[in-house]
Amino acid sequence: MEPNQIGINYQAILPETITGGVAIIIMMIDALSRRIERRVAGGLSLLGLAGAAVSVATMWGRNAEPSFRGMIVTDQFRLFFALIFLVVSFLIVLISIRWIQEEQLPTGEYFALLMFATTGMLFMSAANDLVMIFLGLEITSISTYVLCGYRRTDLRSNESAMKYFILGSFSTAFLLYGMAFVYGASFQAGARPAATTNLQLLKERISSGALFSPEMLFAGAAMMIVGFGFKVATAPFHVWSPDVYEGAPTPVTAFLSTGSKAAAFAAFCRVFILTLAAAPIAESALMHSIHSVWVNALQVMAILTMTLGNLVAIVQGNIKRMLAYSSIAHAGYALVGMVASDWKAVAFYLLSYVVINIGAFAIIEVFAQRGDKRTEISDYAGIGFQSLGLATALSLFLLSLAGIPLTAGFMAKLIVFKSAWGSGFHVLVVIAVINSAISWYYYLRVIVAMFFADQQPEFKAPTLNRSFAAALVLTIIATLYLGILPGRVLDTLDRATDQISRARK
Amino acid sequence: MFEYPLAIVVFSPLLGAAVLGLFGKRMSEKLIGSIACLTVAVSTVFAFYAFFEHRAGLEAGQKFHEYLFTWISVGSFRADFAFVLDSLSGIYILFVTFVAFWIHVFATGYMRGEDGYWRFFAYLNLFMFSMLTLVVADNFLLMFVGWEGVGLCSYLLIGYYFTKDFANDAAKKAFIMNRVGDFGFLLGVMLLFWKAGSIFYFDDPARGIHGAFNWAMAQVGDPLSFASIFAGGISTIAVLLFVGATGKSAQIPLFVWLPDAMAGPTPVSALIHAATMVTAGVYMVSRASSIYVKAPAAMLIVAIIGAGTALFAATIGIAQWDIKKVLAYSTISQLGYMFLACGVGAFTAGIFHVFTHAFFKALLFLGSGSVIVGMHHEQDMHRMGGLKKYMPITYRTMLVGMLAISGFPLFSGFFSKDAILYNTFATGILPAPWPLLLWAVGLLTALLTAIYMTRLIVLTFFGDERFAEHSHDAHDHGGGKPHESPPSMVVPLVVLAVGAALVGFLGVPDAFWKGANLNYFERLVAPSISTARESFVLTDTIHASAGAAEHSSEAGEEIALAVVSSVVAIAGLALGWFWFNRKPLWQPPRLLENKYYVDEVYDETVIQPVKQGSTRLLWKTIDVGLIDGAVNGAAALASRLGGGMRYIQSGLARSYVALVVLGALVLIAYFVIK
Amino acid sequence: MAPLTWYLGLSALLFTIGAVGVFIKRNAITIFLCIELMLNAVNLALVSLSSFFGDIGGQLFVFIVMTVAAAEAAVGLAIIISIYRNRESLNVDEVDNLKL
Amino acid sequence: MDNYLLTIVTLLPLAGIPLLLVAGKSETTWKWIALIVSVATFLISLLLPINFNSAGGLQFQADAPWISAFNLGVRYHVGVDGLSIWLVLLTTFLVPLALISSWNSIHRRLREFLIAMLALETGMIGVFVAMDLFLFYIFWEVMLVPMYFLIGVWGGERRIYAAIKFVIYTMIGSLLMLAGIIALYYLNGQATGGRFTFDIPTITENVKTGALLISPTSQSLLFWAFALAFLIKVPLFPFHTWLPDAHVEAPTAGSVILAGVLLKMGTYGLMRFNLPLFPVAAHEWSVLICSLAVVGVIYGALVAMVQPDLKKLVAYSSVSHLGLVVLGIFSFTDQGMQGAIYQMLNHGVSTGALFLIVGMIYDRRHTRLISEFGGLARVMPAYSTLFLVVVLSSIALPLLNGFVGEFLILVGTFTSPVLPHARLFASLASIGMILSSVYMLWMYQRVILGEMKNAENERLADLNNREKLVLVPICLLILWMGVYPAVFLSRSEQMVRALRGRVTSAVERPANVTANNGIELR
Amino acid sequence: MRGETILFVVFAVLALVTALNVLVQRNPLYSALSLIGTLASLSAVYMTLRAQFIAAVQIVVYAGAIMVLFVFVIMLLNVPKDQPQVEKQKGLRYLAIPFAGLLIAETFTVLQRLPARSMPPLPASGGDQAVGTTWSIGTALFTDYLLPFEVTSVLILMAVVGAMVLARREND
Repeated sequence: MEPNQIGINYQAILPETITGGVAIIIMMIDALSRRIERRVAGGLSLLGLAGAAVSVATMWGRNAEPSFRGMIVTDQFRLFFALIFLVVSFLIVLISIRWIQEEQLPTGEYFALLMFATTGMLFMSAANDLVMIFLGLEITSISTYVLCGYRRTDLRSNESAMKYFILGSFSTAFLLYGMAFVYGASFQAGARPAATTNLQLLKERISSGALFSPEMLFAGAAMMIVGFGFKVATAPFHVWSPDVYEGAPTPVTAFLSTGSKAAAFAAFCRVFILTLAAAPIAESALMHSIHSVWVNALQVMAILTMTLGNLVAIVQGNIKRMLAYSSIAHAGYALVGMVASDWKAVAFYLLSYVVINIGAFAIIEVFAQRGDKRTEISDYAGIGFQSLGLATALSLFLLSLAGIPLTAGFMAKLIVFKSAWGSGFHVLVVIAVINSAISWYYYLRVIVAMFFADQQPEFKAPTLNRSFAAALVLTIIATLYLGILPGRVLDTLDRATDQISRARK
Repeated sequence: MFEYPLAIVVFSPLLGAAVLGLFGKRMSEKLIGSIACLTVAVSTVFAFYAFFEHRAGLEAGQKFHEYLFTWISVGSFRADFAFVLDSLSGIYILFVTFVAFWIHVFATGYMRGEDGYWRFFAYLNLFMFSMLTLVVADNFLLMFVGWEGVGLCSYLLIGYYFTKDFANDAAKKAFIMNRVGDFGFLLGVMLLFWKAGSIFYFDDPARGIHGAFNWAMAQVGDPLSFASIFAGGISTIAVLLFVGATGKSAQIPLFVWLPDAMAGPTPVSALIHAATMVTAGVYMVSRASSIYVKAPAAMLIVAIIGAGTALFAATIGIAQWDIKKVLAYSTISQLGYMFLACGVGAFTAGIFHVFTHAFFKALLFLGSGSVIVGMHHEQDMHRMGGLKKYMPITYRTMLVGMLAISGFPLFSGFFSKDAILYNTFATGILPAPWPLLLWAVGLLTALLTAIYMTRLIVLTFFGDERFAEHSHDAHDHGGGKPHESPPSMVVPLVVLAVGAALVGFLGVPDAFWKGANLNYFERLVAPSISTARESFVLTDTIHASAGAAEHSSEAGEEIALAVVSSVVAIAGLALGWFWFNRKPLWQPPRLLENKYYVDEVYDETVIQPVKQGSTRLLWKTIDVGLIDGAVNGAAALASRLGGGMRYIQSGLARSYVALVVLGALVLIAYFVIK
Repeated sequence: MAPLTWYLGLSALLFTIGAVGVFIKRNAITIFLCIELMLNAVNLALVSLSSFFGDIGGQLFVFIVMTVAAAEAAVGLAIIISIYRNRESLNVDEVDNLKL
Repeated sequence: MDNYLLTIVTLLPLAGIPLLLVAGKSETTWKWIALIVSVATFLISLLLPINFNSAGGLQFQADAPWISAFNLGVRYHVGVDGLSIWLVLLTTFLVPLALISSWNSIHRRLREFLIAMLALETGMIGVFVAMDLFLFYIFWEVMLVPMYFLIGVWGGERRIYAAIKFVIYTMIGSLLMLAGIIALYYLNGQATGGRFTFDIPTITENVKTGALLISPTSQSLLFWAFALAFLIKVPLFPFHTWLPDAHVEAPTAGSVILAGVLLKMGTYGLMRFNLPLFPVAAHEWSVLICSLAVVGVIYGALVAMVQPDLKKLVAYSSVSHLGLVVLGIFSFTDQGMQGAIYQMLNHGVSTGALFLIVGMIYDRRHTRLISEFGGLARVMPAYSTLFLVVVLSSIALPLLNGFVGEFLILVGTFTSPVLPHARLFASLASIGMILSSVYMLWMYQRVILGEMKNAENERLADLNNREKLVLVPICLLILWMGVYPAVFLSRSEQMVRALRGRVTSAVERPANVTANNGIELR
Repeated sequence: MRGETILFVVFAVLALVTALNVLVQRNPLYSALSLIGTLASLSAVYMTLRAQFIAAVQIVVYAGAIMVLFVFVIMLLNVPKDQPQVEKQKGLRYLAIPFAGLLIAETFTVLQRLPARSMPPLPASGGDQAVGTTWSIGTALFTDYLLPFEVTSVLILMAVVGAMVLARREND
């Protein structure tokens, strides 16, 4: 068989190749020179991520191209999400360079795993087949299991890794079972192939209405929601996240709450919005039915997620845990966008969210000091004016998470709510809005502690290195840029296409 | 000659007030006094100028407008800063400026050496500005400016001794009571605007203004019924305006502030709380006579309140020991008389009484002030007596005032009071029992008036020198014998005494001399006063057109009634003379001495409930407890919910797994069953 | 030849047993074994569907799942080892410092 | 120039922030920078009323596309009309005064304080000039942050509680408004065939022409989505409990701004959005809102009467006064609405001044309890005099500013042809005038008059020149606005007439109301 | 074909029993051994499905490699038997029955509605190219599933790195 028949297209997997390759190179340098310099590892990672970003950028504007026999597809959906992931990893690398030295943890493996995770995430957004989604998800998950337990001697880190691992693989089993059901449902006698895990084919088959078993499709979809819902941490599948986020090393928490969440959303959107969603007209009753069912389910989950996240965040004393609940709530807002079946809104939401959240976690990381010692909100009492710059930046991020206008958080919420309202989910929007109001309370609590409470004598303002400062500046700029001048990004997104329906195997 | 004489009349005192207020602190007392008196003198001169310049026109009922600028103009609502001169406002500015000038002169002496001398005259000048604005305003809103302005100045002047709590309380009470009345006044104005579309009195084609009075004249009058008051028509307007008058003119039920207002310096009492401000209510009702004549129910209310207040206050007056309090209740009582006149349709008689009252009551107050100064700031009549020989001029002038207020024949009060009593008796607008009843009340009041005034004179100037019994405190102005007051105080007394004796002759009833037009006052004011509609014919002397045939019999009746009231007045004087010469310290009934406990009743039924209710119910219970409780409760509920939900997070991986399974089960069930 | 339903039924039963095992067993390794059981249940479903449909895709999927299971096993056991080093215990109920 | 004027006025205060950041370590320099910037803003903003055309509508407009993606159609559109022009002026007038007043009372974090004040000024001006719903919302929210910090960092004992309460209260309302904004955006887009926009004049025009005809039910929902935000801000009874706390805890400058400007945003919003956009609903709910307003007038006054704390007293008096403003707005008459606008300014000036006055005494004695004072007139005559002027203004003495506003509101309400029970409302609201004199004079008496009972007050210094510089202009303004209001009223006349016309014509269009046609929320 | 059915039934029962035994055993070692039994039974079941390759891999990779790893770790850690068995939230075990019941009920509801389907006949060209043979797997693996196959290598590499970094001793 000729290569082009197999659909080999190396350029299509160039970003993944670069990040994966960088991971391998780092490992090799580490192995050969016994100990890799953190700057080298970090620098290589940044270089790799930048290279990947460039390759993603060069792919922009091309029509949807499935490659590798439809295993992946290069559409703007993929590329936009890929950029989000690359941004996440870039920032995480920047904030990790300081941290990894301070904690004196193995350097090479850390960056390598981070790059592997990035590779997995990139595959998740590129995937056009359930197999690829599963693989990407597993690469990301397994590397993050390890990263959670990266501070091996720390009990909290251990616990975090174990819980994440048990619950993660458990939910993966559900996801897989769901995929199996969908595969089973997709059978069409006499067709080539007879049954499929390819998303485009699935969509066509569901649209045509001739399925082996609609029931299996529904059950499979439900189980996939369990799996994806777990990864994005929506109620009631969110339970792992507060514990894991709290226990994991802070940069890893940042990565978990942004990168792996965004990747899961990418896959979630790919499967549900792009595959299982009905166009307004000319679709089979089956498609309409599955669409409305999952939308209803997600609607309930979104409400549960937002409400639970926000309410429980109110009573938290640990800032990482509070932000964990906050990120649950944010998953809820993003779900609102999913309910509206508008992946662009979700994508913009995630882009804004990851930037802000990484910024917030970055600062929490420096404040936490070695071994995550100072992560209670009470530790933040009065540090606002002792470390004015960092505290102001943290305030900015928190307010942005709360949704103050002129920052990314507001634009993100606006776009999502607008989208949902436009699709007729008025009650959902109102509930989301009330939730936003509640969320102000706990974000403000941190600001209250930092600025309004009495100062702490023993607090020493942390020193920053250049890479960290760069990360901070980037996140601040991005937060404001997306809030004040979101036009370019939104325009790009607005014109972006997901040509899954046009792409053919 | 002068295009804006009224403006000069009004603004001259304002200028004085501004100068004194801004720079007075650094001025000498002499300069301050001069500025204050001069500005009022200017007002007085221009008031006379304006009046006599237009006298013929005024007598003919013409109105002279002075437009300064448009104050508020929104939509159809318009209120100008503009003045109007007609015979009513003309006569008012005459005696207001004249009396005020002499009171200012008196005050320069009386207030000598007081802290804040400049402040006092600044306020006094400001008061003049407000009062004159009130009088010459050409619309109700500008009148309200003066109306509130005099209230403010009254507040400031009552509270002049601001370190004294009773003075502050009195000041506040005065202002708030007035505000209660203003509430009615404003509603009346608004209702008038709603119905008439204008708050101007008269048409002024030059400005394209339609007057509310012309609207009122064109209305069919309301019937004399209780319901008409609440019908939202012209009767309602009249009653609401009258509520304002009860506040300003201290009528039942809002009269309680006036006796307390005596906490201010005596010239203030003379000027504001006797001669001018308190008569503003009468002025306003007379001004709005076009409205009242269409509202018989309101008229009846005015009459009843007036007569009731007259009697009520007179009974209290008998039992007071503070010399100024006696005069204060006397003022309330006399104001009641004036309203009685208005209520029976005899607006001119009411205004005439205002006019004469201004002289004799100012005189009496200034006299009392002279006594107080002479007695080294003693006001209690328990400690007076026998002052005749120490203060001869004061004694004589006050005697004139006493005779005038008691209605001793041929003194000014005799004519004005007589006009009221006669018109009450003869009014044709009230149904049967009322004229007689009101007349009887008026007569009884006249008797009481004579008695308590005699009591005042006797207790002060006759009998034993009781002040010797009480040794003054050493620091109290040095003590010593009573003495006559300085010329700056005595001269005004004399001037006013002359006035009090003679001004009554401006309004001698025509009936006294067959065919003569004796009642100049009547003829002057009448064109500014509205006449009633046909079915509402007044049988008083306002109507020259009432018919010659009836005239002779009415004239006889009028003379007879005059004789009756003269007899009553003299009887009262005699009674008082004999009784109080024998028992100067006769203990009056406690009920009267304590003013029927009205203050206490108000305190118990209004003030305390409002205060306690606001504190306990509104603030502590509703605001803090209920509303804030709900707010904080919602917050607490949120965190309690959060606190409850956090127990989902038990920390046990296995329970998380179970929860995931549960979620999956529900989800699958929904998807399968859907 | 047993019908497809039987195979899928067996798969469902095994999956259920695995799922239940995860939340009733306390030994971390046993829990892990149960997860492996669940994966095998999925594999069974995929293989049976693949065979009955005559489509090789399912079996390829199984092939991938097995690889993933192997990788997961390696990492999972490493986690268990590292946690055992710190705690000297494999009981997951004792690992509940992070909560609420 | 005219196009940039508003932008300059809006952003100039913000330009002071970088200056402050690079201005070295001298506190005096910082203060002067902030003061000069704010005074410059005020002076420039004076050009607005000078060049304002009373007959014209929206003026000094600047309009540029901002975000067009996602059909958002967000524009940077600013402009002033008769409603907002004076509120802008009020803001630029009060901020310098607030800065001067706190010249020596901020002892820590001065630079940050000044930054917060300047940022706040930009936010407030922005709210009034924004002519795009999106832009409006941005300013509306962003302004919260500096205010939050002002209360939280420089506030009193319970500042944290007050600050959080302030923000959360406001947030609940404004986020619902966000939902309302989105809904309106969609309705307008649907009605105009996909021309999605947030532009306020455009949407208002569409409502007026009938191009955007919203069904009564939907109008009611949207009306409340907007109204709740505004009524909380006003604050109308029973949404007022954040106010006493915020006022009491805020530093003087914060209280001045809070009372002087922030509360006006609520009433401004009602007039800018609720009336013109949802006239039928506004009419339908007017009885409820007016009832609450009247309750607020009386209730606020009664509760103010018994407050032991000066600031709380003033805070509750604001509840009372603002209730009157709301009443005026919902009277749907020229007089009522003009009066409401005027009363907004009056309240800004008078209550701002009251807070300044309380602040001055607080700076000296560090207490605000009325019972701590008494007899100050003897040692502080100038203070007492200016205080009295402000008190009188607050109790609406004629020839002072308060009267014009209150009377217009009352007369407008009384004569309203469309508001049900108008007479009753006006009569009840008039009681507020009695009560205001009760609590104000009582307070004045207890603080200023009487014997000096507390020895600590013996040596209190009278006002210094700086403080006089703050209060005298205010008192002059009070007098000017009371004697010659035409300057102010004439500029808002055209706008009010148009607004009243919109409401009344919509109400009198019964066919539309009864037929229940118009766009529904989906 | 009856023979295959019998085989299926036998091994299905065996798989179920051993699977349940995984839960019943308290010692993880026995659980692991029991699971190996399950895996082997499933391998046999795969044979009945004509999935020879998968059946082989099941034995070689799963039972052979993965489970050995498990057993190895269990032996390595050598958890003392007398460790106190802490059990929090005892109620969880009572959820087992209802949850299991519900899950089974739900899946069986779905399965019960499946259309009947019999295994397709072997292609005429010969059994060695039928679905499930090594040929078919290999062909698909290097055509359709080329990318997943390659990506798997990344996964494995990463797992190695991860396992190494976690499991090695501190002083490394």
